[in-house]
Order: sequence, then C-alpha cells, then structure tokens
Amino acid sequence: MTSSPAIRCVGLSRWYGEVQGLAGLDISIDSGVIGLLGPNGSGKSTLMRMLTGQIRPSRGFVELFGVRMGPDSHDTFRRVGYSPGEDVHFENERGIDFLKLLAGLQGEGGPAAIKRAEEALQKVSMSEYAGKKMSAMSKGMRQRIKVAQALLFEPELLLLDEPLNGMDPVSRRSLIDLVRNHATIGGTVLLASHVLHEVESVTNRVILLHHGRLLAEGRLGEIRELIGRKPRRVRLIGTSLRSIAGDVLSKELATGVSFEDTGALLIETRQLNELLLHLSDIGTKGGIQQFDVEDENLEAIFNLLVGDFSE
Amino acid sequence: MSETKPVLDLDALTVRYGSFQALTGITATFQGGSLALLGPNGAGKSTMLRSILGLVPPASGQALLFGKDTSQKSATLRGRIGYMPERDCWVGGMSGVAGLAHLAEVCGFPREDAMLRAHDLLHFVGLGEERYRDVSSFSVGMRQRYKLASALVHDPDVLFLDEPTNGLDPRGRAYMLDAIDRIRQEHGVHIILASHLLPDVERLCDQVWVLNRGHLKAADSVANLTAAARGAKRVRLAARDDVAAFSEQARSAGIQVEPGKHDDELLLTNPDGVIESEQVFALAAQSKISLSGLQPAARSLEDAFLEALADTTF
Amino acid sequence: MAFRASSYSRYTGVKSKRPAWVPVMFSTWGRGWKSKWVRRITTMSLLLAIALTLLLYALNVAIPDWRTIAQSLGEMGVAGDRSFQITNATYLGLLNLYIHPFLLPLSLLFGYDLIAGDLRTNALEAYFARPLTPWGYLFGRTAAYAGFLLAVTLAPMLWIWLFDVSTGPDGHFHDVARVPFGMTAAMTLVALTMSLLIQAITAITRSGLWTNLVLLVVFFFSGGMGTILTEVTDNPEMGAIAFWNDIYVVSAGFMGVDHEISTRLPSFGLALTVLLAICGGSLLVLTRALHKRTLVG
Amino acid sequence: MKTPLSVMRQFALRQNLLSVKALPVFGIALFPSLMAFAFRVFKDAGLHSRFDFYGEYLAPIFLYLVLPFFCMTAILPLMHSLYDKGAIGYLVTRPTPRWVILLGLYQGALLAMIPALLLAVITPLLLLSIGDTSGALGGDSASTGAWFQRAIGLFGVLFMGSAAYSAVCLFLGAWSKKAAIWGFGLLIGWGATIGSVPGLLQPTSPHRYLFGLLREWCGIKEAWTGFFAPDLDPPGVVLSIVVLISATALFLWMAWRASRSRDIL
Repeated sequence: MTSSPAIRCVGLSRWYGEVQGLAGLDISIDSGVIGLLGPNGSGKSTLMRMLTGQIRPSRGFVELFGVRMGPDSHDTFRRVGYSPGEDVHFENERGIDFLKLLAGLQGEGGPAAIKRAEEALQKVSMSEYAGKKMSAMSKGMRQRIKVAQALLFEPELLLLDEPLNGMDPVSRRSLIDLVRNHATIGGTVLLASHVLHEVESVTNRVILLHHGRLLAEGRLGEIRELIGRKPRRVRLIGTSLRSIAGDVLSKELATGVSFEDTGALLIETRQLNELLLHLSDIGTKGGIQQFDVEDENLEAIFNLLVGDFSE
Repeated sequence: MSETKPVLDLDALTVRYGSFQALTGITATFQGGSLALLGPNGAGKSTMLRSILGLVPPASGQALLFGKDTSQKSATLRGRIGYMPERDCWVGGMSGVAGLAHLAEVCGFPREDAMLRAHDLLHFVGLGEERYRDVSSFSVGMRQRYKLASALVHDPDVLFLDEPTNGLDPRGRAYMLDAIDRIRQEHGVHIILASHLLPDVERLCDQVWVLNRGHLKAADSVANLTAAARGAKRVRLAARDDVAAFSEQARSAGIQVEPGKHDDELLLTNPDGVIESEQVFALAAQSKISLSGLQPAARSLEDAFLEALADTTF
Repeated sequence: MAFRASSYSRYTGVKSKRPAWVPVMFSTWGRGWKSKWVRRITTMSLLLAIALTLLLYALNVAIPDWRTIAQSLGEMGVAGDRSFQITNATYLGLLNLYIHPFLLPLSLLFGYDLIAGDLRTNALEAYFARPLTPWGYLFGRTAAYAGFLLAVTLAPMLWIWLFDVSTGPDGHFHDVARVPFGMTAAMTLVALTMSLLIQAITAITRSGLWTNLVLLVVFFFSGGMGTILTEVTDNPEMGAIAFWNDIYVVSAGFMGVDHEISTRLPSFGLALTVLLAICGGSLLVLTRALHKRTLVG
Repeated sequence: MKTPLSVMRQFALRQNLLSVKALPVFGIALFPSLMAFAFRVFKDAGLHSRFDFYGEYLAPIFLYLVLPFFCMTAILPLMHSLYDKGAIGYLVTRPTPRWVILLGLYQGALLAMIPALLLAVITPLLLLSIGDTSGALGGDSASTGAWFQRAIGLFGVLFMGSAAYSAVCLFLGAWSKKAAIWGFGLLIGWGATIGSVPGLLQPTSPHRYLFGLLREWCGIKEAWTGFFAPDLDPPGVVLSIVVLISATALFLWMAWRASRSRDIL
C-alpha cells in the first residue's frame, strides 16, 4: 500500500453565489508544520471547512490520507483534529462536558472519556477551569478548549484555524511548543494564522492564499528566491559608513547606496551573498556596529507578495 | 490639553463580582502618554477598564480619571473616554456613517458636527468607500477599523483599546497601529491598551502594567523592562552556512551561544563583559562563514512579561 | 490652494447639554421608519382619517341637517333600537378600528427587532461606555416607540373628533366630551403596554423572528383560552386572559361607554390590572436584562 | 454506534432540560392546567362535566396549541443553536455518521419532552378529578378507570404526535435557516388547521390521524361536541399508527438528507 499524502487538494474551488471563496487550489502536504497565510477573506477558512467536509467544493476535491472528503467521510476523522476559526461553542456547556461529548462521538464513553478529556485539558493548562461554562470563559480560554478538543485523540493531522487569536502570550508559547512537538513525532499540522512572527517561529513552510488563489507555496527562502525581481537591501549602523559605501560601489557589489535620516546606510544589491561575504570581511576591522538584511522575515515576504498582487 | 492631574490614579482599587475578587487592592498611577495592560486571560484587564468606565462599582478604594472619582458622575466622565471593546459592536439598523454620527450625538455633539466628524473619521480609518454600507456586511478587518472610529468619534481625551488588532491580517494590523500611533503622537490623546500581542505593545506603549489574577505584578516603563542585556549580540548567519562551526568557534572564545527565535539565528552573550562587533566578525571569518545580520540583543517584552509572572503557577 | 489630507483632528465645537436619551429617541424613529410596512400602515392610517373627515364634510354640504334626520330616523326605529347619533360609543368603534388594524401590527413591525438587534450587534456595549445610562436608553426607546404609535393612531382620531365637534350642532360637544381624554388615556396605555411587552420579549429571545412568534403564541393562547373559558365557565371575568378583550374593556371604560353592551367581557378593574401587570412585568424583565448586560450597580 | 448515539442523546437532553430552554416548554405545558384550574374554580358543575371538559375541550386544545408549539420550542432552538454559528462543525468532524448525530439529537429532545408532556397531562387530571365529587352524576363514564384511560390515551396520542412533528422540526432545522417560519407554517397551517378542516388535503395532515387516535384511545365517542373537528370518516387506530410512524420515518430520513447537502458556514 502506497502511503497517501495527509492533505491533497485537486482543482479545489468554491463559490458562494457569485462570491469566490477559493479557486483552483492544487496542494499536497505530507508532514511537518505548514503555515496557512493570507489576508482576511483570502479563502483560508473556506479551505479549512472543505478539508473537513463541512462545505462541499463547487469543483475539484479534497483527499485526506487518500480518502475523498464529503459528508460521509466520517471514518477519516479518526486521524484528524480540527479547531474552527470562529469563536463558537455549545450553549450552556461546561468545558469538561464539551470534551466528554466529543470523546463520546469517537466511541469512548464513561470514565475513559472523562480521563481523556482531563488529559486534553491538562495539555492546554485548562484543568483548573474544567467546570466553567464555556460562555463564561474569556476568548483565550475558549481558544484553548477548542485546541484541546482537536487534541483529544492525538490525531496525525491537526487543522488549526487561527488558534492563536485571543490567546495570551503564555498560552501562545505553549501552543507553539505543542505544535512543534506534534511535528517532531511525525505528525502534520496546518496552522492558519495572522500572527506571522509566531508562525515563523515554528515553521518556514507556508501556503499563501490571496483572493481565493494560491499565491505561493514552499519554504520561505525558496519563495524569496523566486520573487527575486527586486534588489535586496542591507541596512548598516556604524562609524565608517561613508567609506564602506564608496567601497561597495567601487567593487560593484551595490546598485545604489543611500543614507537614512538616522544616519544609517542602506545598500541595494543584486549580489547579496557576495556583499555579505565582503561585509563580514570589512567588519573585522571595526566600523560596523550592527547590520541587517531587509525582507528576510515572513512579514516582509508576506507584504511583498500580497502588496505586489493586490494593487 | 493642559492636565496637571494624572490621567489615571488607582488607589487600592478592589472589585468583586459576588464572592469572586476580580481586582485586589491595585494602587498605581498613570501620568499620561500610553499605557499597556498586560496579563494572561482572566487577569482582570477588562474589569479594570470597566471600573474606570464607571460600569462596575469598586468594592473598596477608588479609581480617579483626570482627578475625578469614576464611581461618581461616571456618565459625564465617560464622555471623555473612547472605548474600543474586544467584541464586535456597532449600532445596527442604519448605515455605517449614520451609526457613527448617532454615537457622537449620544455624547452631546450637535447633529451637523456629528455627521461631519463621522465622515472624516471613516476616511481616517480607511472606510471612506464603505461609509454608506451596513456594518453587518463588513469583514472582520473593516469592523475592527469601524470600532476604532466609534471610539474616536466623540473626541475623547483618553482611548481604551481592548485587543485592537485581534483577527487583523498583517497589513490591517500595521494600518491600525499606525493610526493609533498618530492619534497619540500628533493629538496628545492618551492611550490605555490591553493586548496579548506584545509586538503591538512595544510599538505603541511607553509604560506597562502587568496584571495577574487581580494583582498588579509590575508597573514600569517599556524601556526599563526591555533594557538590553549587557553587551549581548544577536547574530544571523547566511542560509547555507554551518551554524555548528560558528558556535564551536564562539564557545572556544568564551562566549555563550544560545539558539535564537529563528533557525539561522544565534544569541551570543559574554559572561565576563561586552562583545564587540569586530570580535563577532572575526569569529565569522575564522569559521569561514558570512553573517547576514548583527544586532544588540534587546530583551523582548515577552521575556519581561513571562518573568513578571514567574512566581505564579499555571 | 488648499490641501486637506484625511487625518484625525480634535473637536473644537461646543457640545450641547441635551440629555443622552434624546438622540436615542430620534434614532429609534429612524430605524422604525425604515420598514416598508411601517410606512405603508402609517399612510393608510392617515388616509383613513382624511377619508372620514371628507365624508363628514360631504355630508355637511349635501345634507346640512343630516344629524337631525339621522337622529329622527333612529327614534322612528328604522334600524332597531339603534340610534344614529354620534356619541362616545361611535368613537369607541373608531378606536377599535384604529387599534386592531393599525396599532397592533405597527407595534409589531416597529419594535420586534429593536432590542434584539442591539443585543446581536453588542450596541449596548457601545452605548453604555458613553454618557448614556440603561435607564436613559430604555426611556428613549419607549418614549419614541409609544410616541410614534400615538402619533400615527391617536392624532388622526383627534383630528376627526375636532372636525366633528366644529361642524356639529350646539349640544353635540356634550355628547362626545369624554372622547379626547378617553382616547388619549386608552391609547397611551395600550401603546405603552405593547412597546414594553415587545421590548421585554425581544430582550429575552434576542431575535426578531422569535419575538414575532412568541407574540403570536401569546395572542393565540390567550385569545383562545379566554374565549373557551368564558364559554365553558359562563364567567365573563375569564375573558381577561385574552389580551384584546382587556384592550377593548379599558378603552370603553376610559371613554365612558357602558361596556355592558356585551356581558361576556371582563370588568374594567380586572382588565386594567392585567394591562398594568403586563407593563410592570415587562419593565422588570427589561431592567434585569439591561442590568445583566452592563453590571451597573 | 451505541456510545455516539447515547452521547448525543444525553447532550440533547442536557440542552433541553437543564437550561433556560426548558422554561418555554414547561410554560406551554402549564396552559392546560391553568384552564383546568379556572374551570374548577369558576364553574364546578360536578365530576361528570369535569370529565367531559377534560376530554372534549382540553384534549383538542392539546392537539391544536400545545403539541405544535411544544415541538417547535423543543427542536428548533436546539437546531438553530447548532447551525447558526457553525457549532455543529464540532460534531460532524468526528468519526460519527451524520445520521447518528441527528438521531441522537432527535431522541434526546423527545425524551426531554416527556416530563413536560406528563406534567401537561396529569396536572389537569388531578385538578379536575380530585376533591369534591358531590355533584357527580355517577355512571361509569367518570370512574377512576375512565379518568386514567383518558389520561393515558391522551399521553399516547401526544407522544405519537410529538414524535412525528419533532421529526418535521428536525428536518426543518437541518434544512433551512428560516426554520421558525417554516415550522409555524407547517405545524399550525398544514398540521393543526388543514388536519381539522374537511377537505381534499385533510388526509395528508398528521393531525387527522391524531384526532382519530384521540377518539379511539380516549373513549370520546361523540365526534361533534366541544372543540372536536368533524370528520365523517375518522381513520382507525391501525391506519393512524401506520401513517404517523411512516411520517416520522420519512421526515427523519429527509433530515438526514438535508444535513448531508447543507453547507456548514
């Protein structure tokens, strides 16, 4: 038996009347943590709901572990944990009852279900609030309960839609650790989030959606290389910047230099690696106190891509 | 604004809901500028905002806003506060601009001025094109901007923001932070921000109160909390270089190496003193790699925050 | 040349001292008026008043002494023992004409989503963080609501009455003297009851649709039960369970019309008590609901 | 499938019995008692008249008003709370078939109705039958056995009706956002009204068969008194039961189909 990818979408499209939710998405995901990014309304939640068979594709299909998803694909959910992006819960339910109910739907009842629910609560540090009604919890607590229900049976595939939204820094950090651990033991996590620096701290593999279409997929470095059209910029702070500016221009490592109001030097280059090597070399003689390559992080790449294609 | 009184002065403020003590004897003063309220879920941030709004009476102690007790004549005092709640909220049944003007009228603005201001503010928050639409058709990001406009429409002297960037995409977030920053810098409106996103706090605020379970754990300036660890450096290595070789080289020079936030990032500290930039470049040259970044390692607000909560268990 | 970027500015004008509930009242009218059917029914109500005055006018012109003719016809027993005179009882009929097809549907259409809408959009959080108290909010809403219902129904009726009195013979005023007071009192009570009841129901159900359904249930159940119980027990006081009986009896009482015309109706005191109890109960529910939303002490 | 089904059943029971949602159901259940009380206080013409009142006035009231509103308030808010913001997503992304989820909700809601139904049937019985029997005309029609037969029969009819109309509501809740309007139209319009008015459509309405059962099970021989709808050719017990059970099954099946084709947004 050949092993199927955890997630495979083929030509996946969905329209809501005349509004386009997602158009012609083809992706395949094996394992590890993948960040699902995109501006508001770019189709992330639509994708998450179609992955879980809650809404039907207008065209194309979704396969999880090689099984085509639809309203009758419940057996596949043994291997999947899903946390929705909306702040929804059942009315008048306590946290523990909610988890017990969902454990029961997986065929586990009685004391076993309670034990499982308590373990899941433990994982998100919510044991103390187990008996609290979900409507009386703060948004961050409900987020943790939502993550707990996805973790109930330690599934192979975790689909987390904006789980960090509304969480406090302590919970964020522990959730990020949880996601990282899940990947190290061979699981797959699809993590949709707006908080880019958090996504960046667990993974450099991303899927970027925009206007319902796939804008970029892969590792950050690769994506940055692919964009490659724009020159890179290096920002330096130090004492002998004018001589460095002249130096890199004369060695033709820079296409342009400029000084900011603060006195920092900006070097534009199309040969980043050579420039970095050269700078490291000059640096030993002193004169450079700090420097940084711009557009290197996820946020910069995100803005570059989304900005490029939306205007 | 020539206020001589502090913007906010809490004097042993205690708030109870039934038997549950939401705030316990909080004494602190906020002279003005921008203040962040930090704390895990359920720390008492929202309760504090509500009691300053005069919506929750204190069990004991008092809260003074611009020198006036918030539990007395709170209605007039609320006219000086712009409150942006965490949840979506708007007055429905009318267009966006009409709802906004209506809220200004509730604060005593004459009809014409209210309309004028509502239009201007919607342009300011970037919803000019959507002015006449119904707010219920707005997206998450638009609603968040609309909430900011609602909080500003009656020209408050102090702005309470509860998670203003929640659910916003990166560009929406940058826009929101920029707008708030301009109001603070250019118009002297004081800011009190409750947020879980510490980068936002670092961007906007100069003072921080850390709350946990109704107690004030720390009250300090952001600058003090994030003061650079002495002489430490943050180093980024070009993608294809060997991190291990560099670390080895650095350790042999008596420098402590810790992994940074990213794969290609290292944190260097010298227990005996300062690390000079030249020294780092020299290490790079010795291990035949090129650096792609070198910066003094500021302590992040996140570290400071977690440290302030360190004595509590979760 | 002037250049003006869209930027923030501080307000330099003078704020007015007007209480905060006044804009709430105005906005309530604005919201109610947005409903197409509210506008239609309002127009119908006003048209009816104009039509009736035109009819009176035409009669006055065509048959100047129609009142005496009608009266003598009545005394001759042409139409049984009925008298063809315009009296308080005539106006009671008119009042019913206005309450059932106009006031009741209007109050449903006008009010079914007022508080439910505010709860859905969390508007109360925006309101109460401003210089508006829950009482001010409730007062503004109810004043606007009841005021609108009165303007649409009571005003046309008073207009008809005024026309009737001014064109009538000398003694006519005495026949219909109780009308203005009676109509105003009855209509105000009914409008107030309806507006408070609907607001209370919408505060509980939090949905416009369910408010309408609950009201229908209340009407169905109360009407059906009142009728059945009156019939099987032969006790007219049972009719007080039916909301519309109470409205009729109370209006008749205020207008000074002998409501013993029909013996199968509850007494004035009981009917008034029921209406006031509905008002009180609704007010209690409303204050509790608002209190819960704001935690105001 | 035992655990998922019973878990869903318990959930629906909890939702409908242990929350504010129980209040409207019990409120409606108290209406007949209120009427019985009023009858007892204001017109006590003896045990026999009370017995007739229970059978010929109250029992139809149960079918006309109590039953439809009972089913609507028990099922529609429950379904609405699940579908409105998409909370049902938690349930359908579990390894459980959708029919189990729906059947569990249905069974739980139906079970939660039983206490209210019993209250609605028994309280008026007690209010009417206990106490002063001085005015009793005697005769076996008002014996204790007859009272109980009438009460049990009424409960049976109501239960059959609840089963059928709850299935209708379950379908509407799973199918439409405007289930409340549809429910009102179907249950009051098609059910109570069409089912009691002689005409072409009358045989299609479950109410006709409920009235048929009521005649047989409650021993109400005279079909023309009180609030009974006239029916020249009342259906028999077997036919009624068959029709009601098939209607229940049909609507349950339709609910399942609807839940498969509805997107959860």
